Amino acid sequence: MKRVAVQAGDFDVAAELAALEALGGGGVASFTGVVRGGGGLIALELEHYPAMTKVQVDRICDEAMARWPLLGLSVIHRFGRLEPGARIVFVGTASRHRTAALESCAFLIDWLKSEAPFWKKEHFADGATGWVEARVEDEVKAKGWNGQD
Amino acid sequence: MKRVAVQAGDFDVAAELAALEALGGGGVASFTGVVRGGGGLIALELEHYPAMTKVQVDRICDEAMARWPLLGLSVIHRFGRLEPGARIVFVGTASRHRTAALESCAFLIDWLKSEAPFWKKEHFADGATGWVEARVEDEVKAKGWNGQD
Amino acid sequence: MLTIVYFAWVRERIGLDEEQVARPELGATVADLVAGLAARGGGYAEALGDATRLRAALDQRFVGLDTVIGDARELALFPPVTGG
Amino acid sequence: MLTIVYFAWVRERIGLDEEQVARPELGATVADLVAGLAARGGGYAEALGDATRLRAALDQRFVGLDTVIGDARELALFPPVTGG
Repeated sequence: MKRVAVQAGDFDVAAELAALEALGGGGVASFTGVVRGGGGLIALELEHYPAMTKVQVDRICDEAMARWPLLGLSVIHRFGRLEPGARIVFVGTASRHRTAALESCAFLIDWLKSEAPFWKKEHFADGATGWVEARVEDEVKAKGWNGQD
Repeated sequence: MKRVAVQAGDFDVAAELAALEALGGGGVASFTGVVRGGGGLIALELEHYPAMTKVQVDRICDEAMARWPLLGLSVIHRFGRLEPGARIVFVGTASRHRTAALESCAFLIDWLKSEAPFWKKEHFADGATGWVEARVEDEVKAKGWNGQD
Repeated sequence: MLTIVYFAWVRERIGLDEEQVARPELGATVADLVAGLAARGGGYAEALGDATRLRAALDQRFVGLDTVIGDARELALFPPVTGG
Repeated sequence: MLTIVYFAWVRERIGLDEEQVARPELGATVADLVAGLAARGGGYAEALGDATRLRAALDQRFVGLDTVIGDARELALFPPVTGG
Protein backbone atom coordinates (compact mmCIF):
# COMPACT_ATOMS: atom_id res chain seq x y z
CA MET A 1 0.00 0.00 0.00
CA LYS A 2 1.35 3.38 -1.01
CA ARG A 3 -0.86 6.40 -0.54
CA VAL A 4 0.40 9.84 -1.54
CA ALA A 5 -1.80 12.93 -1.43
CA VAL A 6 -1.09 16.62 -1.96
CA GLN A 7 -4.23 18.50 -1.09
CA ALA A 8 -5.69 21.74 0.26
CA GLY A 9 -8.12 20.06 2.64
CA ASP A 10 -7.56 18.51 6.03
CA PHE A 11 -7.19 14.76 6.46
CA ASP A 12 -8.36 12.10 8.90
CA VAL A 13 -5.36 10.81 10.85
CA ALA A 14 -7.42 8.03 12.45
CA ALA A 15 -8.49 6.70 9.03
CA GLU A 16 -4.90 6.77 7.76
CA LEU A 17 -3.63 4.91 10.82
CA ALA A 18 -6.48 2.39 10.68
CA ALA A 19 -5.58 1.56 7.06
CA LEU A 20 -1.94 1.04 8.06
CA GLU A 21 -2.86 -1.06 11.13
CA ALA A 22 -5.09 -3.23 8.92
CA LEU A 23 -2.04 -4.32 6.90
CA GLY A 24 -1.28 -6.66 9.78
CA GLY A 25 2.30 -5.53 10.07
CA GLY A 26 2.65 -5.34 13.80
CA GLY A 27 4.01 -1.79 13.95
CA VAL A 28 2.71 1.54 12.70
CA ALA A 29 4.73 4.74 13.11
CA SER A 30 3.48 8.22 12.30
CA PHE A 31 4.44 11.85 12.34
CA THR A 32 1.98 14.73 12.07
CA GLY A 33 3.13 18.32 11.60
CA VAL A 34 0.87 21.07 12.92
CA VAL A 35 1.03 24.87 12.34
CA ARG A 36 2.65 26.38 15.43
CA GLY A 37 1.19 29.63 16.72
CA GLY A 38 2.88 32.37 18.73
CA GLY A 39 4.63 35.62 17.84
CA GLY A 40 1.43 37.03 16.39
CA LEU A 41 1.21 34.43 13.62
CA ILE A 42 -2.30 34.24 12.19
CA ALA A 43 -1.70 31.96 9.22
CA LEU A 44 0.82 30.03 7.22
CA GLU A 45 0.45 30.03 3.44
CA LEU A 46 1.90 26.99 1.71
CA GLU A 47 2.79 27.37 -1.95
CA HIS A 48 3.96 24.40 -4.01
CA TYR A 49 4.98 23.40 -7.50
CA PRO A 50 2.09 21.17 -8.57
CA ALA A 51 3.75 19.67 -11.63
CA MET A 52 6.63 18.53 -9.46
CA THR A 53 5.23 17.85 -6.00
CA LYS A 54 3.36 14.62 -6.52
CA VAL A 55 6.12 13.08 -8.67
CA GLN A 56 8.77 14.08 -6.14
CA VAL A 57 6.86 12.75 -3.13
CA ASP A 58 6.10 9.54 -5.02
CA ARG A 59 9.79 9.07 -5.74
CA ILE A 60 10.72 9.59 -2.08
CA CYS A 61 8.09 7.04 -1.05
CA ASP A 62 9.43 4.49 -3.53
CA GLU A 63 12.89 5.04 -2.09
CA ALA A 64 11.60 4.41 1.44
CA MET A 65 9.86 1.21 0.31
CA ALA A 66 13.05 -0.01 -1.37
CA ARG A 67 15.11 0.76 1.70
CA TRP A 68 12.98 -0.64 4.52
CA PRO A 69 10.72 -3.73 4.63
CA LEU A 70 7.48 -1.76 4.69
CA LEU A 71 3.99 -3.15 4.23
CA GLY A 72 2.64 0.28 3.48
CA LEU A 73 3.00 4.00 3.85
CA SER A 74 0.86 7.06 3.65
CA VAL A 75 2.12 10.60 3.00
CA ILE A 76 -0.16 13.63 2.92
CA HIS A 77 0.99 17.23 2.47
CA ARG A 78 -1.39 20.17 2.47
CA PHE A 79 -1.04 23.48 0.64
CA GLY A 80 -2.89 26.80 0.84
CA ARG A 81 -3.69 28.95 3.86
CA LEU A 82 -3.47 27.15 7.21
CA GLU A 83 -4.14 28.60 10.64
CA PRO A 84 -2.31 27.75 13.89
CA GLY A 85 -3.33 24.30 15.07
CA ALA A 86 -4.07 23.06 11.54
CA ARG A 87 -2.32 19.91 10.31
CA ILE A 88 0.23 20.46 7.52
CA VAL A 89 1.77 17.09 6.89
CA PHE A 90 1.31 13.43 7.81
CA VAL A 91 3.64 10.48 7.36
CA GLY A 92 2.58 6.98 8.39
CA THR A 93 4.48 3.71 7.88
CA ALA A 94 3.69 0.08 8.66
CA SER A 95 6.18 -2.74 9.04
CA ARG A 96 6.68 -6.06 10.81
CA HIS A 97 9.74 -4.41 12.39
CA ARG A 98 9.24 -1.41 14.65
CA THR A 99 12.67 -0.01 13.80
CA ALA A 100 11.84 -0.06 10.07
CA ALA A 101 8.55 1.72 10.71
CA LEU A 102 10.14 4.40 12.91
CA GLU A 103 13.24 4.97 10.78
CA SER A 104 11.36 5.20 7.50
CA CYS A 105 8.94 7.67 9.10
CA ALA A 106 11.86 9.88 10.19
CA PHE A 107 13.47 9.54 6.74
CA LEU A 108 10.28 10.60 4.95
CA ILE A 109 9.65 13.66 7.09
CA ASP A 110 13.30 14.74 6.79
CA TRP A 111 13.05 14.47 3.00
CA LEU A 112 9.74 16.31 2.83
CA LYS A 113 11.40 19.15 4.75
CA SER A 114 14.32 19.40 2.37
CA GLU A 115 13.28 17.94 -0.99
CA ALA A 116 9.59 18.52 -1.52
CA PRO A 117 8.86 21.72 -3.48
CA PHE A 118 6.88 23.60 -0.83
CA TRP A 119 7.43 27.12 0.48
CA LYS A 120 5.91 28.64 3.61
CA LYS A 121 4.89 32.27 4.01
CA GLU A 122 4.00 33.59 7.45
CA HIS A 123 1.17 36.08 7.97
CA PHE A 124 1.13 38.08 11.21
CA ALA A 125 -1.65 39.90 13.03
CA ASP A 126 -0.06 43.30 12.32
CA GLY A 127 -0.20 42.65 8.57
CA ALA A 128 3.48 41.75 8.23
CA THR A 129 4.40 38.75 6.11
CA GLY A 130 7.61 36.86 5.50
CA TRP A 131 8.83 33.74 3.75
CA VAL A 132 10.22 31.09 6.09
CA GLU A 133 13.94 30.59 5.51
CA ALA A 134 15.22 27.05 4.92
CA ARG A 135 17.27 25.73 7.81
CA VAL A 136 20.70 24.44 6.94
CA GLU A 137 20.07 21.74 9.56
CA ASP A 138 17.25 20.29 7.42
CA GLU A 139 19.37 20.03 4.28
CA VAL A 140 22.14 18.38 6.31
CA LYS A 141 19.68 15.90 7.87
CA ALA A 142 18.29 14.77 4.53
CA LYS A 143 21.80 14.32 3.11
CA GLY A 144 22.70 12.30 6.22
CA TRP A 145 20.33 9.54 5.03
CA ASN A 146 22.55 9.15 2.00
CA GLY A 147 25.76 8.99 4.01
CA GLN A 148 26.85 12.23 2.30
CA ASP A 149 28.55 15.11 4.10
CA MET B 1 1.04 16.57 29.66
CA LYS B 2 1.97 13.05 30.68
CA ARG B 3 -0.58 10.32 30.22
CA VAL B 4 0.24 6.75 31.22
CA ALA B 5 -2.32 3.96 31.12
CA VAL B 6 -2.04 0.21 31.66
CA GLN B 7 -5.39 -1.28 30.81
CA ALA B 8 -7.22 -4.32 29.45
CA GLY B 9 -9.46 -2.36 27.07
CA ASP B 10 -8.71 -0.89 23.65
CA PHE B 11 -7.89 2.79 23.25
CA ASP B 12 -8.75 5.56 20.79
CA VAL B 13 -5.61 6.47 18.85
CA ALA B 14 -7.32 9.48 17.25
CA ALA B 15 -8.21 10.94 20.66
CA GLU B 16 -4.66 10.44 21.94
CA LEU B 17 -3.18 12.13 18.88
CA ALA B 18 -5.71 14.98 19.01
CA ALA B 19 -4.70 15.69 22.63
CA LEU B 20 -1.04 15.77 21.63
CA GLU B 21 -1.70 17.96 18.56
CA ALA B 22 -3.65 20.38 20.76
CA LEU B 23 -0.49 21.09 22.79
CA GLY B 24 0.54 23.35 19.91
CA GLY B 25 3.96 21.80 19.61
CA GLY B 26 4.26 21.55 15.88
CA GLY B 27 5.18 17.87 15.72
CA VAL B 28 3.51 14.70 16.98
CA ALA B 29 5.13 11.27 16.57
CA SER B 30 3.47 7.98 17.37
CA PHE B 31 3.99 4.26 17.35
CA THR B 32 1.20 1.69 17.61
CA GLY B 33 1.91 -1.99 18.10
CA VAL B 34 -0.66 -4.46 16.78
CA VAL B 35 -0.95 -8.23 17.36
CA ARG B 36 0.45 -9.93 14.27
CA GLY B 37 -1.39 -12.96 12.97
CA GLY B 38 -0.05 -15.89 10.97
CA GLY B 39 1.32 -19.32 11.88
CA GLY B 40 -2.03 -20.33 13.32
CA LEU B 41 -1.92 -17.74 16.11
CA ILE B 42 -5.37 -17.13 17.53
CA ALA B 43 -4.52 -14.93 20.52
CA LEU B 44 -1.78 -13.32 22.51
CA GLU B 45 -2.13 -13.28 26.29
CA LEU B 46 -0.32 -10.43 28.00
CA GLU B 47 0.54 -10.91 31.65
CA HIS B 48 2.03 -8.10 33.71
CA TYR B 49 3.19 -7.23 37.22
CA PRO B 50 0.59 -4.66 38.26
CA ALA B 51 2.44 -3.35 41.32
CA MET B 52 5.43 -2.57 39.14
CA THR B 53 4.09 -1.76 35.67
CA LYS B 54 2.62 1.68 36.21
CA VAL B 55 5.57 2.87 38.35
CA GLN B 56 8.06 1.56 35.81
CA VAL B 57 6.32 3.10 32.79
CA ASP B 58 5.97 6.38 34.68
CA ARG B 59 9.68 6.40 35.40
CA ILE B 60 10.52 5.75 31.74
CA CYS B 61 8.23 8.61 30.71
CA ASP B 62 9.88 10.99 33.18
CA GLU B 63 13.23 10.01 31.76
CA ALA B 64 12.03 10.80 28.21
CA MET B 65 10.68 14.17 29.34
CA ALA B 66 14.00 15.02 31.02
CA ARG B 67 15.95 13.99 27.96
CA TRP B 68 13.98 15.64 25.13
CA PRO B 69 12.12 18.97 25.03
CA LEU B 70 8.66 17.40 24.99
CA LEU B 71 5.36 19.21 25.45
CA GLY B 72 3.62 15.97 26.20
CA LEU B 73 3.51 12.24 25.84
CA SER B 74 1.03 9.45 26.04
CA VAL B 75 1.85 5.80 26.68
CA ILE B 76 -0.78 3.06 26.77
CA HIS B 77 -0.06 -0.65 27.23
CA ARG B 78 -2.78 -3.28 27.23
CA PHE B 79 -2.82 -6.59 29.07
CA GLY B 80 -5.04 -9.67 28.88
CA ARG B 81 -6.12 -11.71 25.86
CA LEU B 82 -5.68 -9.95 22.50
CA GLU B 83 -6.52 -11.31 19.06
CA PRO B 84 -4.62 -10.69 15.82
CA GLY B 85 -5.23 -7.14 14.63
CA ALA B 86 -5.80 -5.82 18.15
CA ARG B 87 -3.68 -2.91 19.39
CA ILE B 88 -1.22 -3.77 22.18
CA VAL B 89 0.72 -0.60 22.80
CA PHE B 90 0.69 3.08 21.88
CA VAL B 91 3.36 5.72 22.33
CA GLY B 92 2.75 9.33 21.29
CA THR B 93 5.02 12.33 21.80
CA ALA B 94 4.67 16.04 21.01
CA SER B 95 7.47 18.55 20.63
CA ARG B 96 8.37 21.78 18.86
CA HIS B 97 11.20 19.76 17.27
CA ARG B 98 10.33 16.86 15.02
CA THR B 99 13.57 15.06 15.86
CA ALA B 100 12.77 15.21 19.59
CA ALA B 101 9.28 13.83 18.94
CA LEU B 102 10.55 10.98 16.75
CA GLU B 103 13.56 10.04 18.87
CA SER B 104 11.67 10.03 22.16
CA CYS B 105 8.97 7.88 20.57
CA ALA B 106 11.60 5.33 19.46
CA PHE B 107 13.23 5.48 22.91
CA LEU B 108 9.96 4.79 24.71
CA ILE B 109 8.95 1.84 22.57
CA ASP B 110 12.45 0.33 22.87
CA TRP B 111 12.25 0.64 26.65
CA LEU B 112 8.74 -0.78 26.83
CA LYS B 113 10.03 -3.81 24.91
CA SER B 114 12.92 -4.41 27.28
CA GLU B 115 12.07 -2.82 30.64
CA ALA B 116 8.33 -2.94 31.19
CA PRO B 117 7.24 -6.03 33.16
CA PHE B 118 5.03 -7.66 30.53
CA TRP B 119 5.13 -11.21 29.23
CA LYS B 120 3.43 -12.55 26.11
CA LYS B 121 1.99 -16.02 25.71
CA GLU B 122 0.95 -17.23 22.27
CA HIS B 123 -2.15 -19.36 21.77
CA PHE B 124 -2.45 -21.34 18.52
CA ALA B 125 -5.42 -22.82 16.70
CA ASP B 126 -4.24 -26.39 17.43
CA GLY B 127 -4.29 -25.73 21.18
CA ALA B 128 -0.53 -25.28 21.51
CA THR B 129 0.74 -22.40 23.62
CA GLY B 130 4.15 -20.90 24.22
CA TRP B 131 5.75 -17.96 25.97
CA VAL B 132 7.44 -15.50 23.62
CA GLU B 133 11.19 -15.43 24.18
CA ALA B 134 12.89 -12.08 24.74
CA ARG B 135 15.05 -11.03 21.83
CA VAL B 136 18.64 -10.15 22.70
CA GLU B 137 18.32 -7.40 20.06
CA ASP B 138 15.70 -5.64 22.21
CA GLU B 139 17.86 -5.63 25.33
CA VAL B 140 20.80 -4.33 23.29
CA LYS B 141 18.66 -1.58 21.74
CA ALA B 142 17.43 -0.28 25.09
CA LYS B 143 20.96 -0.26 26.48
CA GLY B 144 22.10 1.66 23.38
CA TRP B 145 20.08 4.66 24.58
CA ASN B 146 22.35 4.78 27.62
CA GLY B 147 25.54 4.59 25.59
CA GLN B 148 26.24 1.23 27.28
CA ASP B 149 27.61 -1.80 25.49
CA MET C 1 8.40 -13.25 56.10
CA LEU C 2 9.23 -12.37 52.52
CA THR C 3 6.61 -12.34 49.75
CA ILE C 4 7.68 -13.91 46.47
CA VAL C 5 5.65 -13.31 43.29
CA TYR C 6 6.07 -15.34 40.11
CA PHE C 7 5.22 -14.45 36.50
CA ALA C 8 4.89 -16.11 33.09
CA TRP C 9 6.39 -19.63 32.82
CA VAL C 10 8.02 -19.31 36.25
CA ARG C 11 4.52 -18.93 37.70
CA GLU C 12 3.12 -21.76 35.57
CA ARG C 13 5.86 -24.26 36.44
CA ILE C 14 5.72 -23.54 40.17
CA GLY C 15 1.91 -23.44 40.06
CA LEU C 16 1.65 -20.41 42.34
CA ASP C 17 1.21 -16.68 41.76
CA GLU C 18 2.62 -15.76 45.11
CA GLU C 19 3.86 -17.26 48.36
CA GLN C 20 5.39 -16.29 51.71
CA VAL C 21 8.76 -17.70 52.72
CA ALA C 22 10.88 -17.30 55.85
CA ARG C 23 13.09 -14.24 55.56
CA PRO C 24 16.53 -15.42 54.44
CA GLU C 25 19.58 -14.88 56.60
CA LEU C 26 21.41 -11.56 56.61
CA GLY C 27 23.52 -11.07 53.48
CA ALA C 28 21.65 -13.65 51.38
CA THR C 29 21.32 -12.73 47.72
CA VAL C 30 18.45 -13.36 45.30
CA ALA C 31 20.57 -16.13 43.76
CA ASP C 32 20.99 -17.80 47.17
CA LEU C 33 17.24 -17.80 47.72
CA VAL C 34 16.57 -19.04 44.16
CA ALA C 35 19.03 -21.94 44.69
CA GLY C 36 17.24 -22.84 47.94
CA LEU C 37 13.83 -22.84 46.21
CA ALA C 38 15.11 -24.87 43.23
CA ALA C 39 16.36 -27.49 45.69
CA ARG C 40 12.72 -28.21 46.60
CA GLY C 41 12.61 -30.10 43.29
CA GLY C 42 9.51 -30.63 41.08
CA GLY C 43 8.08 -27.45 39.53
CA TYR C 44 10.51 -25.33 41.56
CA ALA C 45 13.49 -27.09 40.00
CA GLU C 46 11.92 -26.75 36.53
CA ALA C 47 11.21 -23.06 36.99
CA LEU C 48 14.30 -21.96 38.88
CA GLY C 49 16.96 -24.57 38.03
CA ASP C 50 18.63 -22.45 35.35
CA ALA C 51 19.22 -19.06 36.96
CA THR C 52 20.62 -17.59 33.72
CA ARG C 53 17.05 -17.62 32.32
CA LEU C 54 15.65 -15.66 35.27
CA ARG C 55 15.25 -11.98 36.00
CA ALA C 56 14.28 -10.48 39.37
CA ALA C 57 12.84 -7.39 41.00
CA LEU C 58 13.05 -6.37 44.66
CA ASP C 59 10.22 -4.14 45.84
CA GLN C 60 9.27 -3.50 42.18
CA ARG C 61 12.75 -2.56 40.96
CA PHE C 62 14.76 -4.70 38.56
CA VAL C 63 17.89 -6.08 40.24
CA GLY C 64 20.66 -8.48 39.32
CA LEU C 65 20.48 -11.94 40.89
CA ASP C 66 23.60 -11.13 42.91
CA THR C 67 21.72 -8.42 44.82
CA VAL C 68 21.39 -8.81 48.60
CA ILE C 69 17.72 -9.16 49.58
CA GLY C 70 18.21 -7.07 52.74
CA ASP C 71 14.96 -5.70 54.15
CA ALA C 72 13.00 -5.89 50.86
CA ARG C 73 9.38 -6.90 51.31
CA GLU C 74 8.62 -8.35 47.88
CA LEU C 75 10.77 -10.40 45.54
CA ALA C 76 9.55 -11.06 41.99
CA LEU C 77 10.99 -13.84 39.81
CA PHE C 78 10.23 -14.03 36.09
CA PRO C 79 11.69 -14.61 32.61
CA PRO C 80 13.07 -11.68 30.58
CA VAL C 81 10.23 -9.30 29.75
CA THR C 82 8.55 -9.30 26.32
CA GLY C 83 6.23 -6.29 26.36
CA GLY C 84 5.75 -3.57 23.79
CA MET D 1 10.79 28.88 -26.43
CA LEU D 2 11.50 27.87 -22.82
CA THR D 3 8.92 28.13 -20.04
CA ILE D 4 10.18 29.56 -16.76
CA VAL D 5 8.12 29.18 -13.59
CA TYR D 6 8.79 31.13 -10.41
CA PHE D 7 7.86 30.36 -6.80
CA ALA D 8 7.74 32.04 -3.38
CA TRP D 9 9.65 35.33 -3.11
CA VAL D 10 11.22 34.84 -6.54
CA ARG D 11 7.68 34.89 -7.98
CA GLU D 12 6.65 37.86 -5.84
CA ARG D 13 9.65 40.03 -6.72
CA ILE D 14 9.39 39.33 -10.42
CA GLY D 15 5.61 39.71 -10.33
CA LEU D 16 4.98 36.71 -12.59
CA ASP D 17 4.11 33.05 -12.03
CA GLU D 18 5.39 31.98 -15.39
CA GLU D 19 6.78 33.33 -18.64
CA GLN D 20 8.17 32.20 -22.00
CA VAL D 21 11.67 33.19 -23.03
CA ALA D 22 13.71 32.59 -26.15
CA ARG D 23 15.54 29.29 -25.90
CA PRO D 24 19.11 30.05 -24.76
CA GLU D 25 22.07 29.18 -26.95
CA LEU D 26 23.48 25.66 -26.97
CA GLY D 27 25.55 24.91 -23.87
CA ALA D 28 24.00 27.68 -21.75
CA THR D 29 23.58 26.79 -18.07
CA VAL D 30 20.82 27.73 -15.65
CA ALA D 31 23.26 30.23 -14.11
CA ASP D 32 23.85 31.87 -17.51
CA LEU D 33 20.12 32.31 -18.04
CA VAL D 34 19.63 33.61 -14.48
CA ALA D 35 22.40 36.19 -15.01
CA GLY D 36 20.72 37.32 -18.25
CA LEU D 37 17.34 37.70 -16.50
CA ALA D 38 18.86 39.55 -13.53
CA ALA D 39 20.40 42.01 -15.99
CA ARG D 40 16.86 43.14 -16.87
CA GLY D 41 16.99 45.04 -13.56
CA GLY D 42 13.98 45.90 -11.34
CA GLY D 43 12.20 42.92 -9.82
CA TYR D 44 14.36 40.52 -11.83
CA ALA D 45 17.53 41.94 -10.28
CA GLU D 46 15.95 41.78 -6.82
CA ALA D 47 14.80 38.20 -7.28
CA LEU D 48 17.73 36.76 -9.17
CA GLY D 49 20.68 39.03 -8.33
CA ASP D 50 22.09 36.71 -5.68
CA ALA D 51 22.27 33.27 -7.29
CA THR D 52 23.50 31.65 -4.06
CA ARG D 53 19.98 32.10 -2.63
CA LEU D 54 18.34 30.30 -5.58
CA ARG D 55 17.50 26.71 -6.32
CA ALA D 56 16.35 25.34 -9.68
CA ALA D 57 14.55 22.46 -11.33
CA LEU D 58 14.62 21.44 -15.01
CA ASP D 59 11.54 19.55 -16.18
CA GLN D 60 10.55 19.02 -12.51
CA ARG D 61 13.88 17.67 -11.31
CA PHE D 62 16.16 19.55 -8.92
CA VAL D 63 19.42 20.56 -10.61
CA GLY D 64 22.46 22.62 -9.69
CA LEU D 65 22.67 26.09 -11.26
CA ASP D 66 25.68 24.93 -13.28
CA THR D 67 23.48 22.47 -15.21
CA VAL D 68 23.17 22.91 -18.99
CA ILE D 69 19.57 23.69 -19.96
CA GLY D 70 19.79 21.57 -23.12
CA ASP D 71 16.39 20.62 -24.49
CA ALA D 72 14.50 20.98 -21.21
CA ARG D 73 11.03 22.43 -21.63
CA GLU D 74 10.46 23.93 -18.20
CA LEU D 75 12.84 25.71 -15.85
CA ALA D 76 11.72 26.49 -12.30
CA LEU D 77 13.47 29.08 -10.12
CA PHE D 78 12.76 29.34 -6.39
CA PRO D 79 14.31 29.72 -2.93
CA PRO D 80 15.35 26.65 -0.90
CA VAL D 81 12.24 24.62 -0.07
CA THR D 82 10.58 24.81 3.37
CA GLY D 83 7.92 22.10 3.33
CA GLY D 84 7.12 19.45 5.90
